[in-house]
Parts: sequence; C-alpha cells; structure tokens
Amino acid sequence: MHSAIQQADQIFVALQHRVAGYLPVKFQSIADVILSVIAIVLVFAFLFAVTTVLERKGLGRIQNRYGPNRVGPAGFFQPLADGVKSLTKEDLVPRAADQAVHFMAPVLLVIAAFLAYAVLPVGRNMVLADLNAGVLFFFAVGTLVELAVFMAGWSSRNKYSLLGAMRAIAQMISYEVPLVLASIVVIMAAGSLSTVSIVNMQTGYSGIWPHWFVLTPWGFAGFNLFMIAATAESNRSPFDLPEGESEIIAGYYIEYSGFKFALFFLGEYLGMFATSGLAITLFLGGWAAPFSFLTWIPSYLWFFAKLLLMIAIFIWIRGTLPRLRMDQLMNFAWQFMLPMTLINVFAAGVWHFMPGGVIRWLVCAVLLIVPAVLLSRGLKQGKKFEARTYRFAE
Amino acid sequence: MTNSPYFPVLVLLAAGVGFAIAPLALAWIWAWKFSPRKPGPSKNAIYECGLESAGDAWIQFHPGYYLYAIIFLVFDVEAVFLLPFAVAFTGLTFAAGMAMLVFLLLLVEGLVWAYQKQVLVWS
Amino acid sequence: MDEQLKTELRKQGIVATTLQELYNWGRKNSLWPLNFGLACCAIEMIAASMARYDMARFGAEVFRPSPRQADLMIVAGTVTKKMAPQVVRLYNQMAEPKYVISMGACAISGGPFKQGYNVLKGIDRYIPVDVYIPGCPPRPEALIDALMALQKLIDHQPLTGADRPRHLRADAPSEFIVPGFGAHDLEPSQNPEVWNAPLVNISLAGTDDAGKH
Amino acid sequence: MFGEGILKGLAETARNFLGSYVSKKRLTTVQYPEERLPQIEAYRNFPFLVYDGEDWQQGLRCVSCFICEKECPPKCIFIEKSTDKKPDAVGKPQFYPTVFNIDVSVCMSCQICVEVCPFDAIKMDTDFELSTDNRFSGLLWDKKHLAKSNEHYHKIHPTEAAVVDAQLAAERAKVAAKAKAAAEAKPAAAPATPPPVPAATEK
Amino acid sequence: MIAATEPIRILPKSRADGGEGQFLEVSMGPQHPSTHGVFRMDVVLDGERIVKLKPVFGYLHRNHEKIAEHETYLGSMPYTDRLDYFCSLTNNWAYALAVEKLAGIQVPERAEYIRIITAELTRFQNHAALIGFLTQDMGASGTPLMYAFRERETILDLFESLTGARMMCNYMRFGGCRVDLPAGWLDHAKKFVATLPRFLDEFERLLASNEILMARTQGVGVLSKELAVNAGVTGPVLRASGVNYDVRKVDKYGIYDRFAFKIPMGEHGDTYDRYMVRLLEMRESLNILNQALKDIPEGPIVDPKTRIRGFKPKPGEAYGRIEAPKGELGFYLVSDGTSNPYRYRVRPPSLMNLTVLEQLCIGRNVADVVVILGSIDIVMGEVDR
Amino acid sequence: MSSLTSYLLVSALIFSIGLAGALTRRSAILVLIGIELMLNAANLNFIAFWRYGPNPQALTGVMFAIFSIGIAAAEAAVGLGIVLAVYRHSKTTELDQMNSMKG
Amino acid sequence: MTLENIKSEVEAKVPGCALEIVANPSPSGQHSLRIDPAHAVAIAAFMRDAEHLRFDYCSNVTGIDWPGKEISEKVKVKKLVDGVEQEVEEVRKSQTVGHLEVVYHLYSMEKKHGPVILRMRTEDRAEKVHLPSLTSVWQSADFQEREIFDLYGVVFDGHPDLRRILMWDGFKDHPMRKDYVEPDDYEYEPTAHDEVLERARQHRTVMGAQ
Amino acid sequence: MTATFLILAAITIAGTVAAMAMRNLVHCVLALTLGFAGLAALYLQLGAQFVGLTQVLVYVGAVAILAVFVIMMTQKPAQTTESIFSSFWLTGSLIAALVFAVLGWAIYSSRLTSAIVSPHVEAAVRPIGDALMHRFVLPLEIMGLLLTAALIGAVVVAIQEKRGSA
Ligand code: SF4
Ligand code: SF4
Ligand code: SF4
Repeated sequence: MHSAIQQADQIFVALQHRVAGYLPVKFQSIADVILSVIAIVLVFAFLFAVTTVLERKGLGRIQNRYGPNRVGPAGFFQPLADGVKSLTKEDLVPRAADQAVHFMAPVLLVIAAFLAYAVLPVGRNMVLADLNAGVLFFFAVGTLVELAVFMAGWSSRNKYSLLGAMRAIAQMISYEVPLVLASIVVIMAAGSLSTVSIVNMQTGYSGIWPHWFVLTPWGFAGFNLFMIAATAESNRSPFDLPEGESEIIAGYYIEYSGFKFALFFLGEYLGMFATSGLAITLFLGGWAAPFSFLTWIPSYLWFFAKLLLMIAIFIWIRGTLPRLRMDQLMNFAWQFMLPMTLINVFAAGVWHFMPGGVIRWLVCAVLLIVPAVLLSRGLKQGKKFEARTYRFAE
Repeated sequence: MTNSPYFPVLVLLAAGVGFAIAPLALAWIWAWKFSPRKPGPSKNAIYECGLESAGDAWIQFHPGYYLYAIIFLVFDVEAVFLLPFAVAFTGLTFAAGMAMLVFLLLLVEGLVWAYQKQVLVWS
Repeated sequence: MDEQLKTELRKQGIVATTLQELYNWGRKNSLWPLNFGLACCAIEMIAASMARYDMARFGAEVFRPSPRQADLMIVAGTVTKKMAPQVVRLYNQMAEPKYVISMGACAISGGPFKQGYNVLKGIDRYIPVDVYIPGCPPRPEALIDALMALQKLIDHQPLTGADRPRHLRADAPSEFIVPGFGAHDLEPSQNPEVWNAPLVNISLAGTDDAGKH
Repeated sequence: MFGEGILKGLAETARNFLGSYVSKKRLTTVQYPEERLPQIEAYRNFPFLVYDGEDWQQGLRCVSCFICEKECPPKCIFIEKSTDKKPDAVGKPQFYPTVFNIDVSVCMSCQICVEVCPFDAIKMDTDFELSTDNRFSGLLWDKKHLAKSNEHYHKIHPTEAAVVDAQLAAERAKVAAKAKAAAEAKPAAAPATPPPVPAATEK
Repeated sequence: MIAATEPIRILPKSRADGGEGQFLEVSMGPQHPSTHGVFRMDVVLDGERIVKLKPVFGYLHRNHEKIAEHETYLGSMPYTDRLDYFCSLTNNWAYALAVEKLAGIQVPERAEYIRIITAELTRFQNHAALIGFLTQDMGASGTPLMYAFRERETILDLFESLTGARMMCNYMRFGGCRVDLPAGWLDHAKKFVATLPRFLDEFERLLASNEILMARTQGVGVLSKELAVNAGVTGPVLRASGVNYDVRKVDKYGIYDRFAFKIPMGEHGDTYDRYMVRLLEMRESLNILNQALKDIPEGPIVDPKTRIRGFKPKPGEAYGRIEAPKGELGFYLVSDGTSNPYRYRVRPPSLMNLTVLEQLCIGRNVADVVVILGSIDIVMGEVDR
Repeated sequence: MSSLTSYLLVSALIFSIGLAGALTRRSAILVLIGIELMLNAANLNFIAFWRYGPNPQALTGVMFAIFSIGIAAAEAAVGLGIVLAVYRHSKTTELDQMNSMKG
Repeated sequence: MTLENIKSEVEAKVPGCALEIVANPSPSGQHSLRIDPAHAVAIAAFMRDAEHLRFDYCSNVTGIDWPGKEISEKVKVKKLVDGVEQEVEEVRKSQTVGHLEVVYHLYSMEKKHGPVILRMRTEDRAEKVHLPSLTSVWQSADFQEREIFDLYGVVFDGHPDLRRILMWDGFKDHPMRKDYVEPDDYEYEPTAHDEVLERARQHRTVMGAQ
Repeated sequence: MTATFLILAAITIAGTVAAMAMRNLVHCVLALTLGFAGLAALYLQLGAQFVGLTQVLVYVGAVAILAVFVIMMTQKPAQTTESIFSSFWLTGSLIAALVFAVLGWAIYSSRLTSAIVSPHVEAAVRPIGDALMHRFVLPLEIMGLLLTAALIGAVVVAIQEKRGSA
C-alpha cells in the first residue's frame, strides 16, 4: 500500500499515539484507551445529532417538504436547540412511579448502547477492544437494553408504558435468537468471534470484487435476516411497536420528560448505529472498500459511508411502511425468522462441505429459497391475505 | 489490570455512565439555579390521555408473553452452544457437523412440537 | 433579538446574557407541540404541519403524544365543558416551560358556539394563554405566524430579574385547578387566578344609557 | 406477494425523495414568512367597514341599520346608532354608527353580514396575521380599526369591488337624476325633505 | 361536586374463571393520537386483546342543534360547515336540500352542477385524507397522509377561490349557491381533475399492494351485512359490507341521475374492503367530475324567488338527506312558521357508523382498534355536534 | 490468602446467601432465584478451580460451567413454569400459603 | 304503498294498536304515522320484517319537545255584573300538558323505498316520560335514543345501556328542552345582544356588587 | 487478591444480598441481575471470557426476563404488608450461616492455598468449540435432549390451564 494512503488511513491512530506519547510511559496505554473512548463517544454522539436532523429532513423530502431548515445553517443546529431545550426542561417523575428505577432506566440504556461500540472496528486498527469473543460481547451487552426498557416501562407505572414495555421485551427476545443465529453463519466462515478477524477475513479481493460475506448465498440471506432482526431489535419502523404512537401513545417512555427522554432517543439511535455497525462488520466487509481500486480511500471513511447508507435505508423504510401488529410481528419472528436462520446455518454448513463452483451456489440457493417461499406461504395462509378484485353496482 | 482486554471496555463503561449522568446533573443544576421544579398533585399524577388514571398499572399481566420467554430461553442456550461450534467449525470433521445437526434437530423438534401445539401463535 | 434589548441585557453581565440567549434560542427553536386536536381548527393545525406549509421548518413538527415531552399546547378547536377538565389536566401534566397557543375563535372565546350550554367560553378561563390566533379556522399560515410570535415572545424573556417568565419563578403556580363536573356547569366555572376579564367593557358601558333595542 | 408491494411503496417514496430535488411538484412547501401563496381573490377572513374618500369617519358607508348585527349568526357585531345624520354614499342623509364593534375572537368568517348589508358597507378583509397575546384589547375591533378605504377593498377584491362600485354609481346616478327631476319639477321648493330611507332591499 | 373523571366501571377487576391474568382497564382518549379528535374508548384489555370496549363521546358536543333553534334558517348554514369539518360543502348541500324540501324551492340547473362538482371534490379529498389518516394509524409516519394533503390543498385552493374559505365554505343557499364560479375556475378545475388519476395511481402503488397493509387490514373488523343494515351504518362502510345502497342512486337527489357512475362494493366487510371501496369511490368521483365539468350549462345560480332575509317557511316538517362522503347525512327540520326552525336535527353518519364499533373490536388487538376506528371514518364535530 | 481461596470464599458466601434466600423467603420465585444463585456459586467454583487448577488447558472446568449454565436455564424455565401453574391453581406464589392450601 | 295502506296493514297484523296519520302541510309532503307506545315494538318489528315493507333501516331517530302552552281563549260568559246578568267577554287561560315526541325515519335498504315516519309521544314532560325502546328492532336506535334521553329526558324502557351520551354523567338537566336555562357565564360579553345583554348586565351588577 | 477482584466481589455480593432481601420482587430481580453481572465480570477476570459473556446473555438476558415475566403474571394488585420472609426464616438463616461456616472453614484450612498458580491462561472460544465437539459430544447431545424436554415440559406446565379452559 502506498505510504501516503497508509498515512491517511492511519492518521487517527497515529494522532492518538502522538498525543499519548507526550505522557510518561506508564500512562501511555491508559491514555491511548481514554483517547479512543473519548473519540468513540464524541463521534457517535455527533452522529446521533446529525442523524436526527437527517432523519427529519429526509422524511421531509420523502413527504414533499423541507423539514427543519431554519435553525442554524440549513437547519443543522436543530439538535443543538433540542438539546438545550431538553436540558433546561423540567424533569417530571410521576408520584406513583418507582423513582430509583425510573432514574436508572435511561442511564442503563445509554450505557448499554455505548458498550456495544467497544468491539466495533470502525477502521483499520481502529477498534477499542479486540475481544476474542467480540460478537458474543455485543450480544451480551444488547440484552441490557431489554432490561433498561423493562425498567422504564415498569417503573413509570403507567398502563401504556407497561404495555409498551411488555411489547418491547416480547419483541426483543423474539428477534434476539434470529439475530444471533443469523450471525452464526459468518462466525462459521470466519472461525472466530473476534470482530477484527471477521473483518480481516473480508478484506481480500477476487479481481475487483471483495470477499464480503454478503456475496455468498448464505451471507446474503444472513444479511437480510440479520437486518430484519436488527430493525426489530432497535425498535425501528416497521417494528416500532413498543412506542407505537398511534396505539399506545409513546410506549415505555411515555412518562419521561426533559433530558431523560432525550437519553432514550440517544440510546435508541446508538443502538441502531451499533447493530448497523455490526451488520457492516459481519456481512459488508467492515471498513473494507467495496472494490479493489477504491482501497485508497481511508478505511474509516468506508465504514462511516456504509453506516450512513444503512441509516438512510432505515429512514427510507420508516418513511414508507406501516407498522406490523403484535401478533404478526411475533409470528414472523417464530414462524419465519427462526426457521430461516436455522436453515441458513445448515446451508452455510453444506456450502462449507461442498467443493466450490456453480453447483455449490445452486444447492445453497435452492436450500434457502425453497424454505423461504414455503414459510412465507405458511405465514400468508395463517393470515389469509391477498389482493382482491371488486365488483361494482350500478 | 490495564493489560486486560476488558480494560477499554471498563473505560467505555465509565464514559457511558458519565455521558448519561453528566447532562442529567447539568439539568439538575439548571433546575436548582434557575428554573425551580414545581411538582404538584395533578402534574405528577400518572398520565392517561388526559383523564385521571383509574386503577393501578401494576396488575397481574396476561401470561401470553411467558411462553415466548421460555422458548427464547431455550433457544438462547442453544445459540450459546452453537457459537463455539461455529468458531471451531472450519476445523471440524463431518461427524462433528452431524453431531451438531443432531443437537439442532432435537431443538427443532421442540420447536415443531410447539408449532403444532399452537404455542407460537399469538392470541 | 433586537439590538436595544441586547444592549440592555449586556448591562446585566455577559454571562447571563449569553446563557439567556442560548436558553431562549434553544427553547424557541424546539417547540414540540402536544399531539392534540379538538375540532375543525385541528385540521388546519395538521395542514400546517403538512407539506404545503411545513411547520417542521421551525423545528416544530415533533408532535409528542405525551404531555411530558411536549412544550407547546395548541388548543385547536372548541373546548367543551366536558373536555375542559381534560385539557387543564393535560396542561398541568406538561413539564415546564410550557406554552399555550389558543387557536381559533372557539378556543379563545367559544367562538360561534359560545351560546352553547356545553361550550367553554375560552380556554383562558382555566389556563394562561400565551398567544391567541383569531379566525375560524385560522389559516395554516396564521398558525405559523403565531408560532413565530411565540418565538419572539420567548426571545424577549429574561432569565433573571423581576420580569422573568412564570416558569422561572418558584412561587408562580405550574398547575391549575382542574374543574369538576357539577350538576349544571363546571365547578368552578372559571379560575380567578388566571381569568381576569375587564369587568366593564366598552359596549356595555355604552348601552347602559343608550337604551337601544 | 412476497414483498413486491413493499418494494413498490419504497420505489414510490424514493421517487418522491429524489423528485423533491428537481421538481417543484414534489416539493410543495411554500416557505411561509418569506414566500407566500398568491392571494386568492375570494379569500375572506374578517369583516371591515368600507369608507369612501379620505376621511374614515365621514366616508363610512354604514348607516347603522342593525341588519348585520341581527343576522350575524354568533352575534359578534355591536352597533350603536348616531342621533344625528350625515349624507351617505349616495348622498342621502343617514344615521351612522357611533360605535361599531366586532369581536373577532367570535366571528366565524361566514360573510353573512356582508351578504345582508344593503349598503355595501361591510366587506371581508383578507388579513390573517393577527396573532396577539392579549385577547381583550387585541381582538375587540372598534370602528377605527374596522374602517378601511375603498381602495383597500379594490386592492383585495378587485372584481367584486368593481361590481359594487358600478352598482353604487348607478344608484347614485339614479338618485341624482331623481333629485334633478324633482328640482326641475319643483324649482321653488328648494331642498325638499330628504328622500325617504330606502327600505332594506332584498338582494 | 362530582369528581372530574366519570368512573365508568365496565367490568370486574378480573375475569370470572380467575384464569389468565387480570384485565387492564385503559381509556384511550380523549387525547390520543389516533382517536381522530376527542373521542374516547374505555377498553378492557386481556393482554393486548380487547375484551370490552365502550365508546365515550360528547367531548365536542357544541350544541349545534340548540344554537340552530335560536338562529335563522340562513344563520345555521355556516354552522353546518363545522359539523363534518372535512366536508363542509356536502353538509351545506344536505341542509340546503332539507330546507328546499321544507319550503318547496327549486334549484336552477347550473347550481345543481356546481353542487355536484363541489360535492364530489369534497368526497375525493375526504377519502384521500381518510386513507392518509388510516395509514397514519397503522404507523406509516405520515407519508401517505402528506401525499393526501398535498392533493387536498389543491382542492382547497379550488374551494377557496370559489367560496372564499378553505374549509368553512358556507357556500350553498336555499335554492342555489351563493356566488357564481369565478372566471377561469372551470378550466382550472378541469386541468386539476385531469391530474388526479395520476395521484391515485401513486397512492395505489404506495399502499394498495403493500403486504403489511394487507396483513393489517384483511380480516380485521369484519362487519356483516345484516349487522350493518340493522345498525344503520351507511356510506362506504356499508357498501364495503356488500350492501348496495347509495343515496345518490336511491334518491337521485340533485341531478345525480344524469351521470354515469358505478358503486364499488366490498364482499368481506373488513377494514381492507372499507379502504379499497373508498379508493375506488375516488375514481368514480373523478368520473362524475369529468362529466359535470364538461356539461355544466350557463344560467342563474340561485332561484330568483328565494329571499335571504325574512325567510319563513310554512309550518311543517321535512327530512332531507344526501350521500355525504361518510354516509347518509340527513337534516330533519320542523318549522312552526317563524324564521327559526322549531326543531333542527342532524342525522350524522359518523355517529351511526360508530354504533358497530364495539362489535367490530371485541376480541381484536389494541392495534386493530385504531385501524378499525380509522376505517369507520368518524369526525367528532359530526358525532357530537 | 491466595487468590483461589478468596474466589472460593466468595463462592461460598454466594452459595450461603442463595441458600438463606431459598430457605427464608416466602415467595416461590425468590426461592427459585436462590437456587439459581447456588448454582452460580458452583459455577464460580468450577471456573476458579479451572483457572488455578493443575491443567487449565483441558478446559474441563469451563465446559462444566457452560453445561451448568444450560442446565440452570432449563431449571429456571421449568421452575418458573411450575410457579406459574401453581399460582393459577392456588392464586398465590407464597410458599406458606401453598402449603396451607394443599388440603 | 301509501301510508294508509301501511296503517291498515299494521292494524290488521298488530291487534289492538292505535295508529294515526299525522299530516304534514309543508311541500315536502312527508306525512307520518303516530303509533301508540304500548304496541310500538310489535309495530316496529312488523314494519321491519313484513315481506313487502322491509323497513330494515332506521335512519333517523330524534326527539322534539312540545312544552305546555298557555292557551288563552276568549269566552263569552254570562255573569252577574252589578246584579245584572250580562254577557261578558272573559279571557280564560288554560295550560295544555306538554309532551315529548320521538320521531323515527324508516327506509328500506332492500326495497329501496322510504321514508316512513313513525312518531310516539310521552304523556307529559315531567314524570310520565317513558317510551319503549326500539333498539331491539333496529340497533341504529341505540345511540340516538341515548341522545334523546340525554338531551330531552325521554326514558326508553328496554334500552340496553341508557346512560347520558353527550353530557357528563352528573349533569342534571335536559338541555334541548325548550325551557332549559343555561348556566351563567356572561362575565365578558363585548357584543352582547337581547337576552344575553340582559344577563351580561345582570352579571356585571352582581360582579360589581362584590 | 487485586482491587478489581475486591470491587467485583463486593458488587456481586451486594447484588445477591439485595436480591434476597428486598421487598419488591421486581427490585429483587434487578438486584439479581447486578449480582449476575458481577459474577460474569469475575469470570472475565479469571480469563473465562466465553463463560462470562454467556452468563450475561443467559442470566441477565433470559433468566431475569423470565423471572420478571412470572412476577408480572403473578403480581398481587395490592402490596402486602406482611413479612416477606417465611415463618421458618430463623431456621433457614441459621442453616445458611452454618453452611457458610463449614464451607469457609473447609476452604480456609484446606491445602488449596498451596495450589500452583499457572501462568495466564485464557479459555479461547475455539478450543471450547473443539472440546465441545469432541470430548463433550455426548453431554452436548444430552444437553439438547434436556433443553427440548425442558421446553416441552415448561410449555406444558404453563399452558395447561389455557387448554383446560378452552
Ligand atoms: S374556531 Fe371555527 S374552525 Fe375552529 S374549532 Fe371553532 S368552529 Fe371550528
Ligand atoms: S362574518 Fe359572520 S360571524 Fe363574522 S361578523 Fe360577519 S356575520 Fe358575524
Ligand atoms: S348592515 Fe351594513 S349598513 Fe347596516 S349596520 Fe350593518 S354594516 Fe351598517
């Protein structure tokens, strides 16, 4: 690799070492860590702020309007204003609520959301902790979110928030298994739970095509399944039932005001970035460039470009689709997602034990498509829906 | 301690706590300095669409959710066993693969049973 | 923020001013309305948030369904006596600072329906209103105009000092009596803490001796 | 059936999203305080009183006949009649309102007052930027506030105002002709009793 | 003093068999994002399933009828605008029709055409907005609603240039209409109506075949033919249940018999049918509009004999009804020979359609309730009057 | 005190706490939780012995812990299911009352 | 199918019922049929089910208040005036008993005809305000009868859920009755008229006196 | 005996004690998750990453949620004011204390103190997988059987009433 390119690629790493280098040797590694932690927190908090505007503006554009465009340049200070407002807004806790738990819920949510970033490689050599059980760590931390949501909904002692919390937990646990199972195919191929080595596995190129896992049948299926499960895990539309505004008002955070409410938003968006980041890491080659001739662009830019693309897709979907109903959501999880992910694991195993070539592709594809069709048929039959024709009376 | 792979995680944890608590503290200081909190009987009552909330929200809940939790628990454990298998997969023999398949099939059997019993149909 | 005010505020010390500016800037640009409509005017309120008028440009499209997270209550439509307690309670349950826009004739005075036995003659009998928009219904532009008027109002509010706004005062109330349903009317039929109509009004003063009709 | 509908929907929103950068049809927002929709001529908001000439007090067309007050459905007009008379638009001496109040916090913009007024004295204004923070002083409009010139009327409702002006001119001509005829017939009896107040004509 | 909430205890705290968890008693509304105004439903939930549902309304009871009894016949016209505030023009028409029946007034032909044009435009924008709200209730973050309102705004522009107001038109008069079409209005309307099919296509692409929407609506809230008829349900909701009853065809009021148009019928009577019937009805409205805009004759717009002031119909009574976008809107007037009606009664379609709400919702999910309610299409101004 | 000892002491403490909870609480759910705690204490022992044992490469302790977690999960599922079933039957989760309702 | 036909048919089918055709002088020509409350449900059921009538759709149900009128008639009476019997004209005042009336507009969706108008009246406006509910025949009467109960005070016997519908539960009056007096909130009436003016003025004196 | 260990041990024990002693059952479960998390951290500290994270995944993510569900489903409308401890709490705690005394004494006096401290080891996931698929295949299959049985059993127990009433 060209050294200038390499320098650009590693500029932040170098900077970090430079800054840490001013300190006595004893503290250097600590400083290193602290610097990267600060970087992560700031970058993703900033990304959160930007995403909120982008989402509002993007939804606006989808809906033929501008969206926020007056506060600061092109409306980009909008999150700042919202932040100031939230900070200075009165903090209301219902009298009947469980005060301590009510306080801890948003805090726990944000902590859990942040912890997930420990194992996300955002660029070459840019990962906070290369744990050898990184993916598992990610999922383990993700379970804290469930707890936080439950705490929020339960402690508010509001009927709607309780309904929202129950919905949220049921939804999250139902999609957690598919989430884990969908990522297992990658782990099988990579032979490691370490996110860094998973990305490293995908950095090669055949010709100009990258070795991304998404470019295999099981990887493609896995990616789609993973994204569906991730959407559900991060309560995004069309799976945003726990806060289903039109039904249960604001769901589990109905009784939160001021900055605690903002923390819920923060936690939710951070969770969304984190799962998207994991999807990128697992299936989309992490920070690797999509084509071999584009490797001169620094790795972290690739990562964030992919992340922004994922966010855009999330926003796009949110702007289009109505939300599912609870039973449909649950049935989808257990009757489609779970079997499909299991079949996908099987397909990945078959792929592994077969010699390369077109046959392997075919077998794998058949193994996936046939059950998918059958299962969705089954789903449809359960609900019996179809396009209808109508008659007219004179 | 600092050379443990979990040290950065710890720092991140601290940063996360700080990031969550700091604005709350700031908000608290603001409230204390400028804008006093004014709780009141109607203000701090539970919100319910503008009406007075009747009855407690903490009631005995519908058990429909419970079955999902059980199945989730079982499959969570299954995933836990799958993970090391997946990691070791590339070095494994066909026989080991079969063994895992048997393990999976056992659980799938449970799942199929559950389907048949209509347990996994949300009421 | 106009110049004169700025210089005046400068006198109180830069810190307070900048903090106050930041505070006012923040809250005026993030007015989240309560997702709540009463009658026909609410449709124009919805229209104001739709593509043609797009209230979102001011950062005010985040209609929050829960009063805890809302800053602005747009009373859009007829407040009936049956609904009034709920409106007041919703207002009470909002977190400070909170603002009220009374949109449309009905919300201001009962409007065309003021003769009705079940119609409240103006929501300001129970809660303080910051901005009134006459009209039946006011055009969506009028709502945006009122929103800007409210922003201006917020911009002029000092953070400290005697004339600081209500929500910064420890002794000013933040919730008001929720009226109860009586046998013939709401009880009380107005809240004297909030409602202070001029006792002698122009037309009545004139009629006492004019003796027309 | 396996997601085409969803994809179709996504394509539709994508088309709108991208279209919003190129076509005004897909970005319909009118950025209100700076941009404004073209004023629609028929638009009405609140009534105003038309006056002719320069002096708003002298030129008021209203003759204080109480018809609008009676017909206004929410009863938001309040009028007091003068004790003396002044010549009206047609030149006949008429009463005039000493007090003319409209409570716009009640007015439902129904235009019935305009329809029933036999003297074309009250018309609908188009101003809607009326938000105020004081209901008591801000929304009870008195005669002074309500009086707007005929030019203003022409500006906001040109077509309608032209018709009204033509009608008034015809009426004035008719009266003038009558007066002339009367003067010719009875040159001796100088300014006779003022012509009777025309009964409120049905429109 | 009575407590401010009306404690309507509709059920014991837990079920009789004592089995599966307690019931949760929640009131949805009067301030709720998807009750379309100040409607309230006291629901009893078993988990998420509705066990019992009681509609509670009156939160927008504005005493329209009482006020109208103190008002002249004309004075009530602007109030009718505020009944179903989406469709002021059809309300005007229904009231005008009733008064015309009461006093035996004829309407000139041009006015009839104008009435039909405005009524069908009203129907179009009402249905478009309704579908927008319905999908909003399903959680579609407002996009279809925005598209619907985009078209609605253009229709409102037409109304505004004709009547002077966007929503509260107060346009029709006994024996005709208030003003004639302004210059260029017809061309403008023709041009605009020509663009509407494209909007409908877009709308359909966006939603009609969407699997989530189908799954959310098909089989949800099935209203049987018999119940619909017996409960007095009218309008698209009735026709979605497969009953061919459209006042436009049955009464042939106005000059509807001159137009060729068809009535879309549903078969299942579920939410999807109600949604599709409206979508198809919008196309039929366009049909009528095209014909009417083409054929509209010149002539007077109001019966020259009618009086604006001093209108005193002879004693007697009359019931006039039209097919409003939401169903049969009727006005029942009793005259005692004075200038005020002795009795003035509105037969609101929304209220009647609400009668079946409870039956449609029992046993369904909370999420279904808002969708069913949305598909019934109520406007509180009309329900409570 | 060596490291192993301290881990073992902690484990013993947790075990006793769990035992105390299981023996003294009235709520059947908490009794189950107490039992879970005791299992966890055993897990800590497994891991500690593996770590400080003679042959950490063999992973026996770790494997035992993993299986133990699995078994504990199964136990929790069934146990809590039984609590629920008993609750349905006798409308209580309190052990004392369950006893008294036996007859 | 004229109203007379219906009347005779109903009379044949529902023994003992008393029907009366109420003419409507207005150009609408919608005459109606007054039925007696005792047989109302049977009549209604017959109207709904009879093969060629099939009035399956009850469109509009409403109440009308007819308060008692003071009738003054001039009567010539013989009287002793100053000891002489004279014929004197005297104004005799009598109070008619008011009543509440309920009107049902029926249509047929199956046969697409209508309307046929049924009316019933109560005996007075105070105590004997009971009428049978027709909700069992047409469910569409449910909310409308509740509304009449709420606003007029007619008590429908046999109604499944007769509660106030528009006003709150603790409300005592029946506001649509002609003699209802609305509560007093005339503190601020800048454009008061007629009786409102009177009341606003009253209010002002009361307030001023305080 | 590092500071980390002490802190983690303290957290764990605090969590478990709270879990056993609090009045509100939901609080108990929340405290319990703290204890579980502390234990997980102890495992991590000992180098058993996989076990530690599994602990979080299974106990915090699943068992605690399950417990919470059961609590929600058996909740009493009114909080009881009676004792949360059973009638034989004294005996129970005595037994527990006795057990702790015996265990502690055993640990303290045994020769374990002289156990060799092996160099830093880590239980990497791959060897766990290898071990699982070779040496522990039989336990794995039995585990599968057990889990299936547990699933079926738990479901049968939990839904019996549902079908009984249906
Ligand atoms: S002011 Fe007019 S438009 Fe607004 S709610 Fe009242 S009647 Fe409706
Ligand atoms: S517009 Fe209507 S409400 Fe307003 S003053 Fe005129 S008549 Fe009265
Ligand atoms: S009707 Fe016309 S002339 Fe008569 S009082 Fe009203 S404005 Fe004046």
